[in-house]
Amino acid sequence: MITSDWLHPSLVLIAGTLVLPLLKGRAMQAWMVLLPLAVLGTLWMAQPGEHGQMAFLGMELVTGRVDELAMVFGWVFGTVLLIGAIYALHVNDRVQHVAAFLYGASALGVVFAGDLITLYVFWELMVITSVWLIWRRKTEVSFNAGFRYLVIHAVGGVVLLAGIILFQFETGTTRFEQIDVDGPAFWLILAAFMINAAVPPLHAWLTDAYPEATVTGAVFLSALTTKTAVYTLIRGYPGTEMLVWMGAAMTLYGVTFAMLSNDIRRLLAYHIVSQVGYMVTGVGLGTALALSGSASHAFTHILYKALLFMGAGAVIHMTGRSRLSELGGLYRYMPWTFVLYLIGGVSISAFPLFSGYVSKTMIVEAAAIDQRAVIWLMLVVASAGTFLSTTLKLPYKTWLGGDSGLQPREAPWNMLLAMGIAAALCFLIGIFPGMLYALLPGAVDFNAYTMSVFLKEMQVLLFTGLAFCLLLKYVGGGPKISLDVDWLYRRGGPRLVGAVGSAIITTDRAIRRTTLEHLARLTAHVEKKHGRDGKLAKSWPIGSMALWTAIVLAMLLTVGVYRG
Amino acid sequence: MTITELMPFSVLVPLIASLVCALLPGRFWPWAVTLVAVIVSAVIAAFTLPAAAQVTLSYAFGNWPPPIGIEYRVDAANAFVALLVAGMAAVALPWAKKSVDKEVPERQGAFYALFLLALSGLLGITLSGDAFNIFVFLEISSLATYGLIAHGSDRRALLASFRYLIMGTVGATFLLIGIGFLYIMTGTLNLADLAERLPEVRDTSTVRAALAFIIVGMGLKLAMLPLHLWLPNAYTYAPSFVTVFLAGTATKVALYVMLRFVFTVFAPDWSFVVLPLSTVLMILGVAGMFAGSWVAMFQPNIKRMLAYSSVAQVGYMVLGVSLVSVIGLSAAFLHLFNHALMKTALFMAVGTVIYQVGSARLKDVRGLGRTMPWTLTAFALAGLSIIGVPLTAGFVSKWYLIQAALDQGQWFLVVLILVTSLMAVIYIWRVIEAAWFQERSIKQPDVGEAPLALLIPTWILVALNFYFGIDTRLTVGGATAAAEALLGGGMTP
Amino acid sequence: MMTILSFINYWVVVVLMMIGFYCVIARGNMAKKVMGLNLFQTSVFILFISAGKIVGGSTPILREGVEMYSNPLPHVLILTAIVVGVATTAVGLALAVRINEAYGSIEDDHLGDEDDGDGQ
Amino acid sequence: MKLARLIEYLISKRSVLAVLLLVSMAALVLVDIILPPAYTRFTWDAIGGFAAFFGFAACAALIFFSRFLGEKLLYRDEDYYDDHE
Repeated sequence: MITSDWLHPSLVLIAGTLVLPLLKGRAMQAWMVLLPLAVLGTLWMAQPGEHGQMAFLGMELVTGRVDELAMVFGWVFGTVLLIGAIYALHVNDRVQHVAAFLYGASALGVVFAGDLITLYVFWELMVITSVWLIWRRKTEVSFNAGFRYLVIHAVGGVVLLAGIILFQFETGTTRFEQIDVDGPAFWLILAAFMINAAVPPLHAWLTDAYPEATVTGAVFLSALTTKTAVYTLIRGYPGTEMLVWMGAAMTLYGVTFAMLSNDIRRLLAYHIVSQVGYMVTGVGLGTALALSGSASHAFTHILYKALLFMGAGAVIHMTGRSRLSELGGLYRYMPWTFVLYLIGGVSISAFPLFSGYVSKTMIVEAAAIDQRAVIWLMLVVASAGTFLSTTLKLPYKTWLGGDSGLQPREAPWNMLLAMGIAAALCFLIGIFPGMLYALLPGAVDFNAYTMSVFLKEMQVLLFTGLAFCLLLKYVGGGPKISLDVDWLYRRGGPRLVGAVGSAIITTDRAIRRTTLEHLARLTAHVEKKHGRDGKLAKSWPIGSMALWTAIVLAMLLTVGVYRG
Repeated sequence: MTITELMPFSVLVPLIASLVCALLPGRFWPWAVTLVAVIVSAVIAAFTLPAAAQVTLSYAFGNWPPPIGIEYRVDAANAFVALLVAGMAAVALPWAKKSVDKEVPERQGAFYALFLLALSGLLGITLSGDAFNIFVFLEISSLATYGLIAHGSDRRALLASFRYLIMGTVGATFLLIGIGFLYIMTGTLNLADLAERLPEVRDTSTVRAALAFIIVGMGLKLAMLPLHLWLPNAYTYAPSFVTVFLAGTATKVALYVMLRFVFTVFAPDWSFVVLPLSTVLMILGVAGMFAGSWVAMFQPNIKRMLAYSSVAQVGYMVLGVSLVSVIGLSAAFLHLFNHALMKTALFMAVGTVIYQVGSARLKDVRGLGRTMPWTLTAFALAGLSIIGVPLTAGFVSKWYLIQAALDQGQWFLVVLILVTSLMAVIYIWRVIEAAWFQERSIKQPDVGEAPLALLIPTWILVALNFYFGIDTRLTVGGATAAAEALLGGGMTP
Repeated sequence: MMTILSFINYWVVVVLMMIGFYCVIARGNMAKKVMGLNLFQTSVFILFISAGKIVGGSTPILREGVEMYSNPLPHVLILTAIVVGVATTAVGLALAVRINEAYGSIEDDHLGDEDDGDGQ
Repeated sequence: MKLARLIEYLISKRSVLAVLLLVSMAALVLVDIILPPAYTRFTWDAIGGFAAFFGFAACAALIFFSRFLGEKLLYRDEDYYDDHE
């Protein structure tokens, strides 16, 4: 994996993480900041091309494929690792830090994997490491949620593996380029990618588990899993028509359910679904502009979503509460968190001058160029909904609104610093989109700051705000939870199993009773025949072992001797 | 001395050492003598494999030329299995010291003598080129094994040993009957000679019956479903070290004998035609995979769970054989090797738990993840291998098995293999959950981490699991050479 | 009829083998099981020995004036096999003694369910 | 706590801010109506102020639709999953 011109960032990160458990206090904190910097350093030195080839089972593995698409994701993953590490500096839980870094390493591994086997390995590693970020909250709810998360991803992993095996069998290669085979391999791999991209109805693991993660873990979670899936979709399935519609549906599904959420991080989690929907739509459109849009939206999304999760996390960290219905009036005590969160909010809502604007408008514009009227309208509705719940409803109910009586202190300096860095980046990208566009594969022929784009965006946003102010009393909420697809396996499944189970038990009892009656009669019969010592039916277990031997032998003999 | 002349010593050294060992008093010297003998034997086996892969080695005892004299005839297939057996013994022995001291405190001389006898018996089976010799060595190793199992501290070990004795003897006698039929028909016992002479007489029911008897006999020793019933108890109640050793070797050697007869003595284009072997083995293999994994998911005792998992793993090997192709057979050989690696590691980890806690019940493992992290992590990592996660040895053999199945267009087998892998996830997970996610009850004694003497060999095996999961040249090369040696190059894949 | 009679040795073997195997399957007493096993093995020995017999052949000892010998090899083999058989019987019976000490019974049927559940 | 005081100040001046905002919104719509559309990919591109109308409608629709969905179908008490897990 190491050559003179290539040092795999995952390898650096994994090796560095192994040292982490040995350190304490300041040394550990310094190491936590140094590690992501080292990763960024290796990315800086990475030369385009293919590195780290290995032979494995007669296939050639490429552990390091460096091209522009991979680098876009590499850079942003490295950055968010740095931000997340700073945000988590105060946490004195090594397991969490180790898990977070290994999780980051595996996400980087997926992105640089040039073949499906390597990808699969890191894909699975990502699941195993990330689940600890949920479990380390150490509540029963989070354990159960983490367990469901694990099970669903385990199933997804098997689906992916099955797809890869079939793909290898049909094409004779495991190189990861656009997946262009017909038949089950195509669908299995796509399904596995869609599970990780949280495409409804395969999304419930995300909105179920992320709100139960640790405060700092959620930052990493929100950044990595779904975005590696977006990367794999861009690479493997550009221009798949189905994805256009699924993506657009995702955007609406996310915003609708976000409206119903009372937990602040669940609300934000539904907006991950919604935002990833834009990226999936872009992948489905498949034009150069749309794909650039997806990649850059993933880039900006990671930063502002991390910022939002950090803001919400800071509130939870300082108040211990996460329900909108229990928060309110915090602006006096946590003003910096409020302002920094708002920067994330206006970024996700795609206000001009902020990062979301320069990437989301690209996808919307690509849909317009493609003349997809319905898709365009759906995306605009979703963008109104995004503004509505992340930037209006959530901050309003958390920081403004009615006073909840809470008087927390401002979040610790490291949290604010991490949020500050993220906010600065959101702002910078919004002002100098050229920096982002320069990273993208291929020349980007798009300017977000034209009068027409600006006018449309501002009108949608401001009038959404107007509607919010006018209809404030109708905005849903209250101490409720809303059902989602996870109901199927949390309640529906168990109920079904229960019903089927009791049916089976009843039938089984009936069958056994009759069988036993017959058996008893048979035994009596045999005993009568064989006298007192006739133990054919009873002698267990040597008898039954020997009997089985005789049966198998008799089978083979009959077939072999008398038929042959 | 050439390697041909040296080769018989891998059998002779443990055999002679066992006599010495039986007389030695105390706890240290029997173990030390055993260790030296096993290492010598393993080194010889290690030198034999590359030589045998080049050209078939033949050593005639007492300078009586075969087929009249007794011959050791070694090609890549035997050399591969012999190296596995001797190698596993060599890795297991350093681990044995502590564990045996605790579980078999007295008369260790006799214990190690039995172990050496079992080892030399197993090696004798693999190296011998003479059918009757195979039977004799089989009985030597089996008798020694019964004695070893009976050393278990639980009284049920006696029962398990007795039951194994009955079934093992039946199996060996079946083999003898088969050999007898072959001798009656051909007048020779030399395997190579048999292979030459059989084609003239193979259209008789006697020869077909011989094949059936040999398959059933070896199926018993191999613990192929439904002939596996002796195995779970034997593995559960035997001393940990015995389980560690047997799990990696005994069933593997039985599989080798079965393959040697089916493929070399009777040519596969005959044996798979007269009996519906392909179908029978496939059904039994798949049934074993399922039944073994299924039962394993519900076992309250980890050792027993792993024993049932072994039944399932044997199912994979039998499945590979049933595909009758070079790649299928390679997969079987690969899994034979890899399974030895992972099962030995798992049993070692469990043995270490038993050493510390005195029990392998799931409820006694609760909360141990925190107090014995190294042991339980080793278990979890070896568990990954048995599940078949990439980068582990288990993945490699399953990959080849799946390729072999796809090669024959047997799509459903792929599904079955993946489903049984998921079942493996469940039974391994149960241990992990107990170790890390459940609290130790107050009544249970607190225990610390196990001594290094137990941990280091376990971790070496875990490391090997990963090494052979990444660098597959040695295993895949060896397995393919073994498969080709058995198929004699005559069969097209 | 002739064929049946001319294969009389094989019939003896088959009958003995069946009796032995039935004992193993049906008898609960471990000593009886071992005996059944012994019978079963002995039948195989007879199979080998009778295969080596040549009608009109003499014992395979080099002597003046004798041209036809029985095949000596089966005798040699079976000598070994008998030793193995004796060893097996001995181990089996020894185990039965130990089981009797531990459980107070050697009825296989009765020992199955005792302290069942989980071992160690 | 200077920042908190600044926010406090802004909140106290919220009516002024609201007027400013409304004026700028009106200006936006006006500009959109006056300026000739850059593209006419969709029919509504030619309609000035369509985006404003659509944004308002979308927001209202989302509010009412989600409320309807929640109350008629999806809302449960917070301990809904507790008893079974």
